[in-house]
Amino acid sequence: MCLAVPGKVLEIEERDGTRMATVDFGGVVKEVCLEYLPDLRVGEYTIVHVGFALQRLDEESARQTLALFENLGLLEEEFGDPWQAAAAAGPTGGESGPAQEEARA
Amino acid sequence: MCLAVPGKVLEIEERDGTRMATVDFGGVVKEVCLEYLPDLRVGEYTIVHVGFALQRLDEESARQTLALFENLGLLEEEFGDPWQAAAAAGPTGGESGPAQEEARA
Amino acid sequence: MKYLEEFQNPDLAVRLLDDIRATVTRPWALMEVCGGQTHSIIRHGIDQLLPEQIELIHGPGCPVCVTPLEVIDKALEIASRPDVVFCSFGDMLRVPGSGRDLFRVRAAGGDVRVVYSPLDALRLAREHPDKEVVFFGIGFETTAPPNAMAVHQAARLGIRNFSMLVSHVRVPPAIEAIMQSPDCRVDAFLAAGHVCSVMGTGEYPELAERFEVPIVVTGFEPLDILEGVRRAVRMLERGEPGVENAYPRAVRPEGNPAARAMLADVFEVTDRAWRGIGTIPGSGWRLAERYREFDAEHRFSVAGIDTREPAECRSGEVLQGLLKPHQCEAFGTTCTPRTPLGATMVSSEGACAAYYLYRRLGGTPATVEATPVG
Amino acid sequence: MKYLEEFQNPDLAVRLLDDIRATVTRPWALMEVCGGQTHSIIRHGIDQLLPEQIELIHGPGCPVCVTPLEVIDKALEIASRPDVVFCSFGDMLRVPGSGRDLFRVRAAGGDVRVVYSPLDALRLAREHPDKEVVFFGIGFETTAPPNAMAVHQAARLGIRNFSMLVSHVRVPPAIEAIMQSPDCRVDAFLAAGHVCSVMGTGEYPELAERFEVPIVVTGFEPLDILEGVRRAVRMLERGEPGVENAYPRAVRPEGNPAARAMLADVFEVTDRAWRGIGTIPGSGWRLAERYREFDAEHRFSVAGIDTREPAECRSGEVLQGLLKPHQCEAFGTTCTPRTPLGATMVSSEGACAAYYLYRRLGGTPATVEATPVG
Amino acid sequence: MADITDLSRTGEPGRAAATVPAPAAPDFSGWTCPAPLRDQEHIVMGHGGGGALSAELVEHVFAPAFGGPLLAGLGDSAVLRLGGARLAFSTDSYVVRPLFFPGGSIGDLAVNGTVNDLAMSGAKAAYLSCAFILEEGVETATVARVAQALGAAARTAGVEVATGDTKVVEAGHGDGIYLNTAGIGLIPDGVDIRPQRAVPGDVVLVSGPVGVHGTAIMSVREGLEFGVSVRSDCAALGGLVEAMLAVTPDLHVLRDPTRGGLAAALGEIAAAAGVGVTVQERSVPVPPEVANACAVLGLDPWYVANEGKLVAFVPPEHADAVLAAMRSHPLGAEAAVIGTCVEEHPGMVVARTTFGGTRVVDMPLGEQLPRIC
Amino acid sequence: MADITDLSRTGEPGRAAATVPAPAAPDFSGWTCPAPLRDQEHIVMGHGGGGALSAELVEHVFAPAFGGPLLAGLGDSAVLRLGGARLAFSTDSYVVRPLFFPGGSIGDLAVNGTVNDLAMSGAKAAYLSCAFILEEGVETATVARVAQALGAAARTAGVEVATGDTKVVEAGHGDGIYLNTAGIGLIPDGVDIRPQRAVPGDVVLVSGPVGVHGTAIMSVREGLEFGVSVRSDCAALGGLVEAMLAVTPDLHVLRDPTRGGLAAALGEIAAAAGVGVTVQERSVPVPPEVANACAVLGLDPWYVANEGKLVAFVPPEHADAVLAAMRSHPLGAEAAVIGTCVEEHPGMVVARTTFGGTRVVDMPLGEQLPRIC
Ligand code: SF4
Ligand code: SF4
Ligand SMILES: [Mg+2]
Ligand SMILES: [Mg+2]
Ligand SMILES: [Mg+2]
Ligand SMILES: [Mg+2]
Ligand SMILES: [Mg+2]
Ligand SMILES: [Mg+2]
Ligand SMILES: [Mg+2]
Ligand SMILES: [Mg+2]
Ligand SMILES: [Mg+2]
Ligand SMILES: [Mg+2]
Repeated sequence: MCLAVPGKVLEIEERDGTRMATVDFGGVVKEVCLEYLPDLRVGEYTIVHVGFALQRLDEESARQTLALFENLGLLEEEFGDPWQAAAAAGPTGGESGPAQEEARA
Repeated sequence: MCLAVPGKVLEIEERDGTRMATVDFGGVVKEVCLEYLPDLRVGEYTIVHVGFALQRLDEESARQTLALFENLGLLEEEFGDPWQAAAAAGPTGGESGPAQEEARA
Repeated sequence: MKYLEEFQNPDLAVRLLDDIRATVTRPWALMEVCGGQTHSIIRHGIDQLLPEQIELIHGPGCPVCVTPLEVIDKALEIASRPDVVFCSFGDMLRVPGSGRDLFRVRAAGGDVRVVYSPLDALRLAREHPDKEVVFFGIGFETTAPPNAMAVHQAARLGIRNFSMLVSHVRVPPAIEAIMQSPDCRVDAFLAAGHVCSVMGTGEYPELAERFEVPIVVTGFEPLDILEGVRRAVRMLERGEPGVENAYPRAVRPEGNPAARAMLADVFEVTDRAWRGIGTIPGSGWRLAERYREFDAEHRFSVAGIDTREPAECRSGEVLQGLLKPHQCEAFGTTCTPRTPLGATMVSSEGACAAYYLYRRLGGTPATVEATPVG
Repeated sequence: MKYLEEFQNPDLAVRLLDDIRATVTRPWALMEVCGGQTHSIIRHGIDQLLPEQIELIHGPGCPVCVTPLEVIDKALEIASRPDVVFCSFGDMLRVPGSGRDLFRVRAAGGDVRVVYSPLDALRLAREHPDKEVVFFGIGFETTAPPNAMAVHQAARLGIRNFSMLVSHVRVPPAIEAIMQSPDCRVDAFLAAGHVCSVMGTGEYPELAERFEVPIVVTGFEPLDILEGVRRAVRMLERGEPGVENAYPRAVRPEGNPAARAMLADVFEVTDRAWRGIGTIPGSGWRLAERYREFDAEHRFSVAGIDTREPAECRSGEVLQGLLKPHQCEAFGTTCTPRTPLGATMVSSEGACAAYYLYRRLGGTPATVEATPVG
Repeated sequence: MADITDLSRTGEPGRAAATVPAPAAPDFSGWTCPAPLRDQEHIVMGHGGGGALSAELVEHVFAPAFGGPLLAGLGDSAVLRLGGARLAFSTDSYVVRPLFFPGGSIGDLAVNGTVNDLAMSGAKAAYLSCAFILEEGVETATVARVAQALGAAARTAGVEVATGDTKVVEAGHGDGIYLNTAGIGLIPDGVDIRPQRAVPGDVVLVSGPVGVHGTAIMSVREGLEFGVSVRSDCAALGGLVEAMLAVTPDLHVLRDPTRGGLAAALGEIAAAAGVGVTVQERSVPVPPEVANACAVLGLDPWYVANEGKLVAFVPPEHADAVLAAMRSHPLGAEAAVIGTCVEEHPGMVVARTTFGGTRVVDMPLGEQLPRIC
Repeated sequence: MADITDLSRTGEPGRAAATVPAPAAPDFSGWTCPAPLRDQEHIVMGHGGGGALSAELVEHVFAPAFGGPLLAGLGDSAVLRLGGARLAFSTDSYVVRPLFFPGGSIGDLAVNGTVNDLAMSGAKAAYLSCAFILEEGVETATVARVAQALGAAARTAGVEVATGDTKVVEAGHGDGIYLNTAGIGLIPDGVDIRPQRAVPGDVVLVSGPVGVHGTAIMSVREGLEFGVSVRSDCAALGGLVEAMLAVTPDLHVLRDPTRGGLAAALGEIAAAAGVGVTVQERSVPVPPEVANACAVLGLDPWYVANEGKLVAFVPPEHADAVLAAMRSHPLGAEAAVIGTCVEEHPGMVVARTTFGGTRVVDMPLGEQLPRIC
């Protein structure tokens, strides 16, 4: 379910009492409703579904995940799997804690 | 004003409380409202305008008029002009009186 | 068609023409009142066959031509409404209001339909209960009874989404107005046969007497028209004005009593503006008070219409026979059938359009032959 | 697109696959809950790259597939009304109700429009005050907030000609129902990343614990899915069920609080029928009582609908992973993407459609290569 | 043909008239239309009626866009040279309502209309293309019936449907089925038939009664319905033209009087060749039922559409033999001489009425409408 | 091409399936569609989408009506013999909305679409017919703009607009302007290009990035509007094809991947020739903006329409030289080898994904719709 894509906020304006953003999806620009992410700022990335920004995209976390994949099989055996530790601790931890740990590892 | 053509009544029927006739205009058949000529009968001719029978066509009078034209210049000088007499008497005379007179003449 | 073709017989036309030629001794101007007669005259070239002394003046008897600009503008406004299905006889679609016509309203998205009969409009109203169906009720005494019947039936059947924009006109007051004009050139009238089929001939003796003018009730086929001319010329030459019925097969003195009764019920006499001529007292019909709910002018607020008749158009004088179309400066230059300034250039029986066609033959006058060819 | 392409890198996929191969020791059945994940898996051929021991079961996470027949029939009936503009996401147009779909309603004259966003439907309602604009509000927790916002705005702006046919579904009750099925074959779940972007991850620990099943919150790009599989397999191999977030760039534990607040305001939890599966308690959302005037089922009387689901369709079992599509007798004979009997054959991420495409390769299994080509 | 003489390309639209004072004694011979597109900001039905408005659109919009020398080619068919052969090439779209009418259907029309346009160049139609624009929601069975009629008509005409296309438009943006066909055919050596070749002295023939096809369609058109036994005479004229060419390759003009009827066909020829045409009203065959339907509706049969009839301008020395050849062919059994080509009144068609009067036969402005007056 | 292999003409519509028991172990290689027109009593948009529904309509409705042997001719263009010459003949109607879009208009499309269909037979387009179906009320200025675009495109393509037609339909029965063009062109000696000539071993090339034209149009389509800098690549390919033919007359197949996009073009060739086609996903050029627009809307760029691109099947020995010739032409600068023609999976197109998996590239069913899922 739920085709959603990451885009970068170019502009923000109020329209008819609704907070709207112009969002760039790699050269494709659409108007997006910001009501659910009122503190999103120009330059940030967001996940957009049917014209709504539903979640801020955490760039740092994305980089860390990619770094994890790069290092897969190289580092893991050495340092153990920080994801696993995080999962065992439940999903109530810090926003991108596990990934940060793993990236640090 | 008032394009109206002579047609022959083929059939009469009541429809939605309205008296309607099927009228033949020389091979062209249309539905015609008879409300203004309620006593028109199958086989008679009528003058039709925008789907309404507005006047019975007097076949006898038509024949007499044509006969008058046929005889024009042949008989008139001899017998005088019965039309003229009728006109002088005003249009309240018999339905086709003048023509009948002229035809007789 | 029986009783039509017989009255198109060229051999009999020769006899009628011979008789007219034998009778006429000096110039006479005859006005055929009815546009249908004008159409027949042009179509068959009858005017070209008549002796030079006889001039036919095309009268104001085209209901399309005389419908006032203001009413047409109202029609255009009503027809433009999204909830309206606007029904009209075909002739009206090309008549310009102030700047556009019903064709353009349709092109702009208006639902404008050509119907053959007012009962077709009533049927549309029953088929489209979610729409307002408006019928453009124009015409002379001939068309008024059919239109009256549509209103009467709408009332009887409770069809509340039907209404009529009424602009009916009556012939006798028009004849009176023409005769009262100080410049009047008309010596005799060919009265409109189908109007008389409905109304009878009772309205004319008084007019004939008052203005000392022959009035001949005339039909529409070539022989009918020639017979009308023959009778009129004979009366003129004899100096004996009066009323004659040259169309007895379709006209009775009393007209159609049932139709006249319905007219009296549905309509009431009113002053009416004639396009290009002005208001003629008592020359029109409007819906009677008790049918007011079926009056489109009442149902739709179409007040405050700003009509713009081209200043250069002189169709009023043309309609009264006071001016020949080619004497109008716009004729053939800014005003053509393609780009008409006045209604008389629109309808093919309008006097200006008729002249335009005829005159396109240029300096070379058409060869006129009295004997049939082919 | 940034943060999309990076997660489609085939070189990194090799590393993830290597890791999975190194980890797996015996067969596991993983269900990806979300149709978007199914789509990605088929599109990129990911299932073919995984070690033989790993089976991916396509879950009931296509909102189009699970919308109950009765609701679709209501949609078809409302969309057929002459005064209605019926708006829907594109996916729904081909889904058959009892005998036809929205395409055929449109072909028969219904005003059915594809919109990109529920706000587009709201805009249409403002632009067409004379029409009833109805939006087909389907979807999981991801789509519910946008739809809730449309209703909220309609109320705020007083747009009375807007209403919504609501058939929202919720993921956690569905996972619970699947696990409770006596024939359940699912060893682990890849949870739907974008649902969790809204709802967070708080609903899953209880489920993971109760059913002793690994649940990995997973994204949609090839690397995201491989990472989800890698995590699930690792948890399975270690015998340590629980919840992991493999999509941290888009999912926070608390989800989106503003969106969750709006959901709580506009909707209320209800039992919901899932097409082919049956009613799952508490698995849906309907409009809360105070928004009842915007409920299309309330505004239009669409009761007494007689639904007819083809008896031979076994999509319910397919959706629960109990049956492979080709084990359905209708599969490929009477049921094809061209002539679908069930919703799972309609949408391109439906399990039956996915199998149909894949199996068209016939007896020759596709060559599966672990190293990227081209 | 596009060009009609009462339109001038030199006049400045909408302005010239205001600055040129009207002459005291108007010179009727040199009229031009000073405002050809006045008030024509929008397309109206008449632009498709095959009359003066259609011609204006071609002259003022299409011809300038496509290039001046091609103006003549925007008529009913074009003559081309390709691969050493002389080909006729023509296209028409068919938007007739209703789709089925007494004696035919849009499918028959789509074949015969295009085959006939080719035949009017003297070409034998060889191949047709066929493009459907379907409205979402039209019954597949209706499409199939039209296709079958089209296929059958093609077989009768001896032409092959070689290529096709289908598009579907949203409900409310079409009207069931619109059809387009284009056709190509080979022109025999020595044949040069085109409107410009009309010369004074030519005898004007018509292949049979006029107004039949249009009357059949009107009889089933919504709102006009009337009972009538005439059926469309829609037919492919390739064989008839072959028979005429067997008499002499030197036919000057052939024309199928379709939209706008006989009046438009003659008017266009007169305009294209700069000649006058005189028609004897009595000689034009009009079946009584056609005449009567027109009388009821206030129409003129000469303006009613045909499909399956042709008008020919033939040098006087061949006229009798061509007429005889036409009468020997089933589709020309009622052929008749209806007039002559003259030097007088160039660009105009004049009818000698039954009563010996004359009447200008004008180009139709747009579509014919039923009149009450 | 009309024929697609998953449709069978032998099955009895809607009934056969009920009487044939499904096999215990289904044999996937021999499927037929037993109910080709089931539930297709009415035309839906998909019948005009250029996919499976369009093909069905041709196979089950048009081909039987027009005659069996012509089926093959109902594709994009037909090859004819006339007057000793070999001609290509093609038609298409254009119903694109909006009429003007970034990089072009319906007028450009109407020229380039038909010119390209001819070019796909190796023919150089020589003459076009051009038929307008105008909706009452459309602005005359809009018609003029379209006509001017059409004329300019024709001059660029070196083709003459030879004949035309205009019809007007009532307001509410059209959509501003529909256009039809038909075209004819001469096929050089020794050239025989058609889908049936694809053989295993052929190298599959594409002349440049795909999905550009369709993306440009979607970006301005009502309800989808998005900002994007891509402009339609709509162009006439006659010159590019000439350059390719200069390398060798033995090109096997050319195809312009219009409606249904690359997927439909390859699928039709595979079906027509009974060959398999394997495509390397990575090799297919898709501009990032096209890929991203598709990602936002849930579409697949391979199914998005093109006009100004071609797909070529070339014998392996000529592949390098043809590719080089394409790259030397402005319209083929980004040409690429995207796959090969194989013996396996006849009638089917299979993509090797970037990850080394495989995926069946199915014929599009009808129009593509934006997805949420
Ligand atoms: S020629 Fe035109 S402007 Fe002059 S009176 Fe006649 S209609 Fe009016
Ligand atoms: S193959 Fe068709 S009938 Fe069988 S379960 Fe799937 S959708 Fe239902
Ligand atoms: Mg969703
Ligand atoms: Mg009248
Ligand atoms: Mg043509
Ligand atoms: Mg034609
Ligand atoms: Mg095509
Ligand atoms: Mg023609
Ligand atoms: Mg084509
Ligand atoms: Mg094409
Ligand atoms: Mg034409
Ligand atoms: Mg093509």
